[in-house]
Amino acid sequence: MSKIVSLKQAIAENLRDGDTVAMEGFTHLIPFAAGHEVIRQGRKRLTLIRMTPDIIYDQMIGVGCAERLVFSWGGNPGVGSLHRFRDAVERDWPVPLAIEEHSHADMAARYQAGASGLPFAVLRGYVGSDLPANNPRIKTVTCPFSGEVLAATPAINPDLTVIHAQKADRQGNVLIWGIVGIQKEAVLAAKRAVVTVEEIVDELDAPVNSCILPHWTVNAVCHVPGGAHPSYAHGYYGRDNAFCKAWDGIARERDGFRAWIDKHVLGSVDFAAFRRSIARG
Amino acid sequence: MSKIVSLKQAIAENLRDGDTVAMEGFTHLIPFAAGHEVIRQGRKRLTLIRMTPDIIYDQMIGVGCAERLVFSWGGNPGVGSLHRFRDAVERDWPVPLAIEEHSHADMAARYQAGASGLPFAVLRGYVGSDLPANNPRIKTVTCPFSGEVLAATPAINPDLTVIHAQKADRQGNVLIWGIVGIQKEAVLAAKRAVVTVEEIVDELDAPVNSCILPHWTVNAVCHVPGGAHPSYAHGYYGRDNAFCKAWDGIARERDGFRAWIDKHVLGSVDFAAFRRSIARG
Amino acid sequence: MAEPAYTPNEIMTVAAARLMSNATVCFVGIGLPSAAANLARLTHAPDIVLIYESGTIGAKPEVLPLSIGDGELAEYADTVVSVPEIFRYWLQGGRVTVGFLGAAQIDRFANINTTVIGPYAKPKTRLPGAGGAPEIAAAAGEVFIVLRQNPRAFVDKLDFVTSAGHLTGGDSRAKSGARGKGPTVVITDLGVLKPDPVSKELTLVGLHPGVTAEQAKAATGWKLKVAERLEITTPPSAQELAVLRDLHARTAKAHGQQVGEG
Amino acid sequence: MAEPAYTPNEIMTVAAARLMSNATVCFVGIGLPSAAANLARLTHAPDIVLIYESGTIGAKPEVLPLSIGDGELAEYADTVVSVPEIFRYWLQGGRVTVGFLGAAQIDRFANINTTVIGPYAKPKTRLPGAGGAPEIAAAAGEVFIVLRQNPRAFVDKLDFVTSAGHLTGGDSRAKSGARGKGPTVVITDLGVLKPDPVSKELTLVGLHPGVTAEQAKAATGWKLKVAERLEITTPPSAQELAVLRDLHARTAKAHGQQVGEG
Repeated sequence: MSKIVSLKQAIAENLRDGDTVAMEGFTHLIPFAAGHEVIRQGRKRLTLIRMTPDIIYDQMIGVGCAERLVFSWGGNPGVGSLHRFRDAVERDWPVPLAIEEHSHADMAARYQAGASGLPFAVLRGYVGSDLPANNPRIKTVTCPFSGEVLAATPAINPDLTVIHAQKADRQGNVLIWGIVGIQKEAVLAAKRAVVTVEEIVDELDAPVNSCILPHWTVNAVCHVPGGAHPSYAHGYYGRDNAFCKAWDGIARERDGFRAWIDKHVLGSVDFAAFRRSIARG
Repeated sequence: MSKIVSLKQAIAENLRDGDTVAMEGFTHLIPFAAGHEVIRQGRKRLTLIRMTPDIIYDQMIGVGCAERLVFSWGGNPGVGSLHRFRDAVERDWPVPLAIEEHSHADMAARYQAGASGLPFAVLRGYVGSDLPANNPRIKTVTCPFSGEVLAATPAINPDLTVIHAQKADRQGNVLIWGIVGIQKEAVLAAKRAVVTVEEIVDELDAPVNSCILPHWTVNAVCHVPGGAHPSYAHGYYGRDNAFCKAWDGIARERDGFRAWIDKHVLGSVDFAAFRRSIARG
Repeated sequence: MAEPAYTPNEIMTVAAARLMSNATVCFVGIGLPSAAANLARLTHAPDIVLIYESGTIGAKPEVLPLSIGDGELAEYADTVVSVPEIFRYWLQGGRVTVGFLGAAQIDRFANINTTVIGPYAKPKTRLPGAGGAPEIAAAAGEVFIVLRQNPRAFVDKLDFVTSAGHLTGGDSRAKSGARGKGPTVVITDLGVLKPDPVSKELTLVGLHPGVTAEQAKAATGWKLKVAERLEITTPPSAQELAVLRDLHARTAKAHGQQVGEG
Repeated sequence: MAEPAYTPNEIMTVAAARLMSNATVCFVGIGLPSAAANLARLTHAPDIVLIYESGTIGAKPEVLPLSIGDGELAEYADTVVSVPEIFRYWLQGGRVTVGFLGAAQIDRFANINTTVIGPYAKPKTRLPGAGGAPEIAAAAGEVFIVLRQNPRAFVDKLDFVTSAGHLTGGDSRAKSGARGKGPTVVITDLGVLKPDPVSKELTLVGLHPGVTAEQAKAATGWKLKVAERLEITTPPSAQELAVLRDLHARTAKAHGQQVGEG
């Protein structure tokens, strides 16, 4: 009963229409391959959670996978806006996208609360900000010792978290290093977890205090080399800035976007085929 | 203006009578040398904080350094009771010792809150326990979303935290590995921090996601090889179980304890001299 | 083959070890629980995940740790995290299937005292205190308790409730906000006790070979309920005993010297 | 030696960099703040500690990161921690002396909007959102803001307050529960603004060489207060310009290709 399965199987078994799903990665190790598989399997009405939604969420929103986005910063880092995200928010295309908006510190605290089995997180947050007035999920709590009033927000416990990592061993133990972001918390907060990895090895050879997700915390591990492209995998490959810049043009108009998705994502059987498809242009 | 100073100077400059001090270490890397220096400098009326007070706190309590102990488990691990601690609690010798008692999960959460700039910590704690009824610093807080009632306890922010670590570089950046315990949080929660280390090196050669305390988070770094003896330093030396067992006899009677302290601790100019003194017997 | 001879401690440890499976994620207390959990790992449950509160996850000690933070635990662990993380993400986060505890005193509802004998403000005997136990008892999927049975340990009324078992019995635990099932079994040197399904009062359900129900009653500070059918523990196998004695021998040898070196 | 020629962006970056010292622990926003903070590190403040919200502490990037989580930041950092830790222990914990932010819009009290243009429920333009800014603005010892000055950015009324500056001025920030001093200086491509000590309204206190107060007023969407004495920015030195241009050249070269490889 190996945990190591195909990405197709992992998504089919762990994600249903209407689920709440976090596909996390903080610039580093973004699970692009998994996002494409979600698009290919045609999931709908998802609530997408991510601190920093970028190109892969732009794609999923653009094809209509999502009805809601929970986030704290949305953009194409270093490039500009996410056109599909803006089109959904500003003009309801292809379907309306409700948004629930927090700050980074809050989202991080919410994942921590979720991983910690707590119903809410406490932070010194949002002082003077208009965000709480526009988000009923930002409340306050009073310190029973000092009387200070602090921000309180509900724990995040996704139905599914998907991340990309560098290595797993054959049992399915996962090692992440470099910018580890919020991935460990996102996995531990989730009901189910799928991890794509650059390589599967006999021994992780991890330093003693590394960021490890033991096999019994994840439901499926999928071997998808390059699965974070166009983001990067520390120790494996750098970010494809050219693609990130090109995305701005691809996503700007609805027709061009749809044609690109049809040709490269839906027209490819898996991520390796997608990579060959975009290489051909 | 080097941070690297003698332990004598570090304690003299950073600890005053009446201070609240945490000397942390979770079996591993217990700052014994620093505790002896506090005894030698004759500090009084301290509030001692530690999750797992053991032999070094037994010594500090036995000589009358402390008026209060904040803790969650007190004992000589694998050996038995702390006789000086019990004598102080049960019979007020040499001075009365007030105790403030929590659980490990709570103490860890309190240090985290302290390091996080929060006034209190929230945990699912103490269900059905008599501890809250005996400790006014354990209260409750209600989740503003679910209505659940959870335990709330005040942040710990010691005047001084002292830890022992494996390595520092010449700037005073500190690296800890193995069982890292609560040391990072204890340092970051404190107003001032002193770190004793096994060695001072040109380069830390730390893995990217190591437990590091940057030099600007500590006030003094002291080179004290063997400074965790009789506890252990992963990668350097093992625990001296013979000493831990012998302590039970040394500490059992007041006179024997005092004679031992006078001869070996007060009779030694520093920890290296102490080590030679106990080796002579 | 003749049955091997064994001590009461040995059969207690073996019986406790047998409760563990390869799917168990066990938050291990030091002492008897640690011996039993490691015996399970070295016999029928090689894939058991042992978590110690010092932050070691998937610990595989060669010898039994003398303390909860021995270097031995870190050396062969799958990963070592900080103490706040072990309590937040792993225990409170609901990842632990079995909390394995010892106790100084226990009552008929499997509540545990590790704090004081006598009044809290002026104790007759000051015990080590709570450690991780209150939250292990509340958050683990279920709790196994192992301790020697005698009237000083099995008391009619605890001087102090450190960690919740079934509180005042019946549905009192379910109503308390504790998430796990609480203590489901108590293993002693005499036999096995389990909470009654309804009243939650500990009931003698098993005896080790050669022990009588009368002996168990005499070792209990309250009027011990006894099940109609008492299961007799299968004696330790030669292999179980050999592995356990080997483990203890290695441990004694190692702890005579320094331990923990990395 | 003739004064070197420089662009408005360059003098803005140089002027911002000069605010940093070797004792600064700077929580760095991406873009202009990152360029200025790294220029400081590569010139007069080699020991400055740069923290990026991706978890990199003591980052020493060879080229400017395109994003807040470039591998470049991790590669030469003193340590890399998780995102929750960077916000909890390092920012909220009060370890950051300077929060260095950009902005889409700013008002006279240095409040910042990075959320929407137009109504929140039906925005004309959806901006990226808050990111780390609300808590950086509240928790850092003080806040430096760098952005280009024009009437679309310097507005009379923000469509949305994402991150607090001096709120409604006067003592409103002090009463708000924010712990840091808030914005103490705004550097633009035209000059330097600081909050009035009492009213907290941003006041033009400095101009870059060749820029007039009238130009600054015209670039501001409210009636800009101007200090009696205006300091003229010392032009960028040849060394400052050389280092900055080198940095930008290295960055452009690197980002034309893949970045982040470890």
